[in-house]
Amino acid sequence: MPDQEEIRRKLGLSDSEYELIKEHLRREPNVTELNMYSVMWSEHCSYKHSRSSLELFPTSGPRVVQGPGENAGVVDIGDGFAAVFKIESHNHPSAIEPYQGAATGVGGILRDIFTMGARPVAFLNSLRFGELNSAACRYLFDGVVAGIGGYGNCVGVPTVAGEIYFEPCYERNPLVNAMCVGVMPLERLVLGKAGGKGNLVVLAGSKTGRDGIGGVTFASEELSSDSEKDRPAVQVGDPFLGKLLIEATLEAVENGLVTGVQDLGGAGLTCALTETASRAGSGIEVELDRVPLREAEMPAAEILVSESQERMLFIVEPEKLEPLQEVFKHWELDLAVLGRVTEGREVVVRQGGEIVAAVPAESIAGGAPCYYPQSREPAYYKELAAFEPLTLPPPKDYNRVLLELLGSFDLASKEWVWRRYDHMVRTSTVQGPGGDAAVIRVRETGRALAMSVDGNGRYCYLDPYRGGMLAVCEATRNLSCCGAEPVGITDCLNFGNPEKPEVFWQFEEAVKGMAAACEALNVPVVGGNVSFYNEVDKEAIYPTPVVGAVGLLECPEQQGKVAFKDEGDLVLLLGGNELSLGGSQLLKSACGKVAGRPAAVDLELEKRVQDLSRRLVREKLVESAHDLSEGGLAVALAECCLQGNLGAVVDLPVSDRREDLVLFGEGPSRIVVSVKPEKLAETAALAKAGGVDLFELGTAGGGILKINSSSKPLISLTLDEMKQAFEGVFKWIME
Amino acid sequence: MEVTLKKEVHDPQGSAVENSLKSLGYEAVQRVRVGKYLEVELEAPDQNEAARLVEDMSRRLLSNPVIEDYSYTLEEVRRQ
Amino acid sequence: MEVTLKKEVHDPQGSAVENSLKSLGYEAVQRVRVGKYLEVELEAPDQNEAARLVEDMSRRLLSNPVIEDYSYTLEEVRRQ
Amino acid sequence: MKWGVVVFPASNCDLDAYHLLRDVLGEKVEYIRHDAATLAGCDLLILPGGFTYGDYLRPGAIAARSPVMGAVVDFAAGGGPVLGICNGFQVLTEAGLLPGALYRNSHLQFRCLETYVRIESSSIPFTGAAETGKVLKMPVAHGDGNYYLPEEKRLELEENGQIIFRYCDFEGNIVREANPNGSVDSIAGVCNRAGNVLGMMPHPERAGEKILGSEDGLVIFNSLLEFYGNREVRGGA
Ligand SMILES: Nc1ncnc2c1ncn2[C@@H]1O[C@H](COP(=O)(O)OP(=O)(O)O)[C@@H](O)[C@H]1O
Ligand SMILES: [Mg+2]
Repeated sequence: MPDQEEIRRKLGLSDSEYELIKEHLRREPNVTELNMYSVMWSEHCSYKHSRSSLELFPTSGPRVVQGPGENAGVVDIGDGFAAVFKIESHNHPSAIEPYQGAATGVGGILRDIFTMGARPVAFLNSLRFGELNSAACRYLFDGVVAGIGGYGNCVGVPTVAGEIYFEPCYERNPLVNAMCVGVMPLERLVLGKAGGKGNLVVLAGSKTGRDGIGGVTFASEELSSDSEKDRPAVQVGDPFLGKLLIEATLEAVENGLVTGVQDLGGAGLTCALTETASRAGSGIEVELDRVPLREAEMPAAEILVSESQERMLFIVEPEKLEPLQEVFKHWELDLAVLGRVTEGREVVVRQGGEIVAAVPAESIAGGAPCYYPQSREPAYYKELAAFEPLTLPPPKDYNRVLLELLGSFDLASKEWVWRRYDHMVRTSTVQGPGGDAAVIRVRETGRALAMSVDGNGRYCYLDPYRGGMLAVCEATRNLSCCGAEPVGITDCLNFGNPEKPEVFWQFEEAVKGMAAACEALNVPVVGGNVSFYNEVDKEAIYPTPVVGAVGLLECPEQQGKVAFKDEGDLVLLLGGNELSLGGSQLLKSACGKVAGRPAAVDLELEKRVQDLSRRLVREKLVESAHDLSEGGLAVALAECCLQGNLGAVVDLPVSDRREDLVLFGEGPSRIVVSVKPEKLAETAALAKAGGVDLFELGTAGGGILKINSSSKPLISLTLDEMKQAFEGVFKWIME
Repeated sequence: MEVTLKKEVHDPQGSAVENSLKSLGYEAVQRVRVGKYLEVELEAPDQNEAARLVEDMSRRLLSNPVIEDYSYTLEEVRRQ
Repeated sequence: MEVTLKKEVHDPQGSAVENSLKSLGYEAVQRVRVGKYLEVELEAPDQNEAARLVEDMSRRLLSNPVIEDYSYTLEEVRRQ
Repeated sequence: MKWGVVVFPASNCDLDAYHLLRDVLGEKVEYIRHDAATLAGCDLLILPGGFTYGDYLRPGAIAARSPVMGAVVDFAAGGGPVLGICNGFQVLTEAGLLPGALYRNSHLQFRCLETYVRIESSSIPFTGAAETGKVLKMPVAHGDGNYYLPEEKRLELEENGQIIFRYCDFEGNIVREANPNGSVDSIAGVCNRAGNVLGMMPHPERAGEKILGSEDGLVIFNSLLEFYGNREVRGGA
């Protein structure tokens, strides 16, 4: 038998962590217990490096039913219904097996939603890859997209929105963040709690196998070039089984057959048993011999940490077992009764009649040490921040620049991607991919949910504090452009190794920025996920917080859309004046440079702009609304034209700023709307009352986008020219 | 050439086919695994060179060693 | 057991693999066809009975005669 | 009159068909399970879209062998109307109720988009309320919609008027770019010889409300109501 110390090191437990385990147990742990602690105390499960920072997020509010801590956040959306949502990363598995890595990521986030008793109604995703001129990146990109579609399409949940960016820093460490949104009657909410002494602990779904063993410890280590040898840590998703589990679980919850539900994800059975017991302040006793295995002869530790997909744990009153079995039989699924809830606070595991592990539930689920890592401003920061993009000469040909931006992989139409996702199934998608946010109607209440996912790693790299703020602002602004009131966000924080002070500084700053924006905009964070160690051979990715926002719309017919509508509608620009070319798409695409600082955010203004936007959309004063993001005003106008198949003639607001800054500069709190001429006065009055500046830019119409500055033509492009640039780049490089 | 999921990896296709066969009354069936079958016609001066090529393309494109194994047989179709 | 598309049916997967092999520089490749590979473990008193079973399940479920052909080999794993 | 929506494990457009029939058209409708022995007295049957059994062997293959299919075959043989949508179409071909086979899209990708189809024959109960040549806007969402059957069979279908829908552009021209999956001869839907079993890849149940972008799919349901219900047509179109 290998000595304890070697095992401990292999499992990644530090000496002090080992001491702490002994303290909890008041004795030496055995190998099985060591394995259990190691997976639960991994970064992935214990958030030991991030916990202290995450406390900055506001997590409560009048609508919050369940904040962070459960499988997903729950927000009241009126009429007795709730929205349930969560985002999660699957970066590392996707790096080595893009299809299955992405597919199991989707499957995992799906389980988090129906575990709460909610019917999943939409998927979103946020993806980052290296530049597509590399065959390896194209392979990852294609595989991830196919995997997301492969799982989502099969389970019948529409994939309705997302974002994709391409930067060299993600070349070998792509990001795959999947989000799922569900809806349920409030009273149906079930939690992951193992309450009620004597209740049965029941396992359902797939058999337990060796695949995915050590997944979380694996997920919590930096990728090295030879991590391709870490094979079995990638699993094969089974969306068919996933779909059956949704239906069976929801039927069981609906009929009140279960008192607690927990899905099996990272750290497998260990996590499910200890978390449910710890949340309820109870204990659990189980027999491992009753776990259906895919391979004979798995040692206790392997069974306890296996991450085989498509498994659920239920806490069931004994008299409800039979009806529960009926429901599962109906869906051709088996159940295994593993044991019972006990009075103590210990999770006791037996195999072959012997106790193989006995651990205090709380010590393992919540007892990991909390670290306060060192933080240091990275050397690059001041240098890049000092760069002033306006010291570069302005581009000569603005037509060419606009076409280049529209045709850049970052900004080009992602239709090549989303036509591979079923975004219509469930016939509730009333605004699919392509707009500022997707809109899903909730038939039960007659209302609708808007949703968007946003994050800009470049901004965060150059200024993590502003970058964090900007991500929250953009995600919520996208909802406001659709007319929806943001009711909650979920976030996925993708960073490098937090034990490096420079990385931790980025993390801390970004979280502070996000938290400040959430406070100011009054949006609670109801759940999220942290993915550290996104590094290959010590090179970290850009700090990449991704924000998934969900909003409420009183009525689906009210939704705002990007497209210009009719000839003669007036085009207006609402909001901010703060602009920067720092970290902009222009700087990247035209000069190949990532430098400067993104624009500062005035959170008060941001709030006023969003409030105004919602009001204008809801009261039907505007024909269209579109937020300004990467590529600035020129790109936003082009998008309104392309979606509406209608040109526009506009004049830039008079200013002493450089034209390239006004055309392509990026900054928060800005929205382009179009109105009927007769609605202008009312719109302007509302803007004034709302404390938001309004510029009349020009008129929609014709087949050309003309942008002039004091009548001097800067840009003149036909719809066809823009369309050719905007569409087709992915087909061209990928096929 | 056959590409199959590694033994340790869950094979959802195999399980689905297995269950379906059983429910059609084929009780003799113990286990089914499903993989890919590829027929590659290629020109090579000799068997060794052909084997080298096939090995190479299997590793580079046709299978992902993270979850799959492959095996193949060579067959001479015609001499040039 | 191998299930392949009939010769006269266009095989999009085969063409795709063929093209990507060629673009990776494998110019020796002439043609690729992609099909399914199935491993069915079953209990049967003898080879004849096994063959009968396999034929039967191939026709009833494992292949679609409109577009596919199948072929198989039997291998004895262990005698009961 | 009662509609039945057959639910196989991992059907997923069952809810959508049910919603359209009950909430939009105000019809009586019931789910029928994959292991049911009878069809609970339904007058019209829908085999909805989805990924039955994960489509793991071939799309629709395992579902086509599930217990309820015995009753479906008998129902069809007795002249009962059966509509297979998307995966339902695949199940019907696998079950031998419709000719041909559906396999991998020629570009190998799943496709979810709005398509236009032209009604090639309005002499069957599924299209009777419209004119031949009418163009309908309906979405597709599938990875295996590539319809195939041998040449001589295809001519036979053509002759018998069994080709009901072809993919076309919005003006009704049959052009290659309008074909989303490589189907032979742009075929999007076919019926059996008797005209009481129809399979189609586009989703009429997703094109039944204005807010979803099209109401053209109602033509099919209204045609059936007209033919079998012999009474006034309800709903939007
Ligand atoms: N991976 C994806 N999946 C689905 N939809 C996507 C994806 N990537 C982009 N989209 C959609 O494309 C549109 C434009 O994306 P993006 O450029 O990120 O929006 P924004 O203009 O708000 O910055 C959005 O509607 C988005 O939902
Ligand atoms: Mg946006």
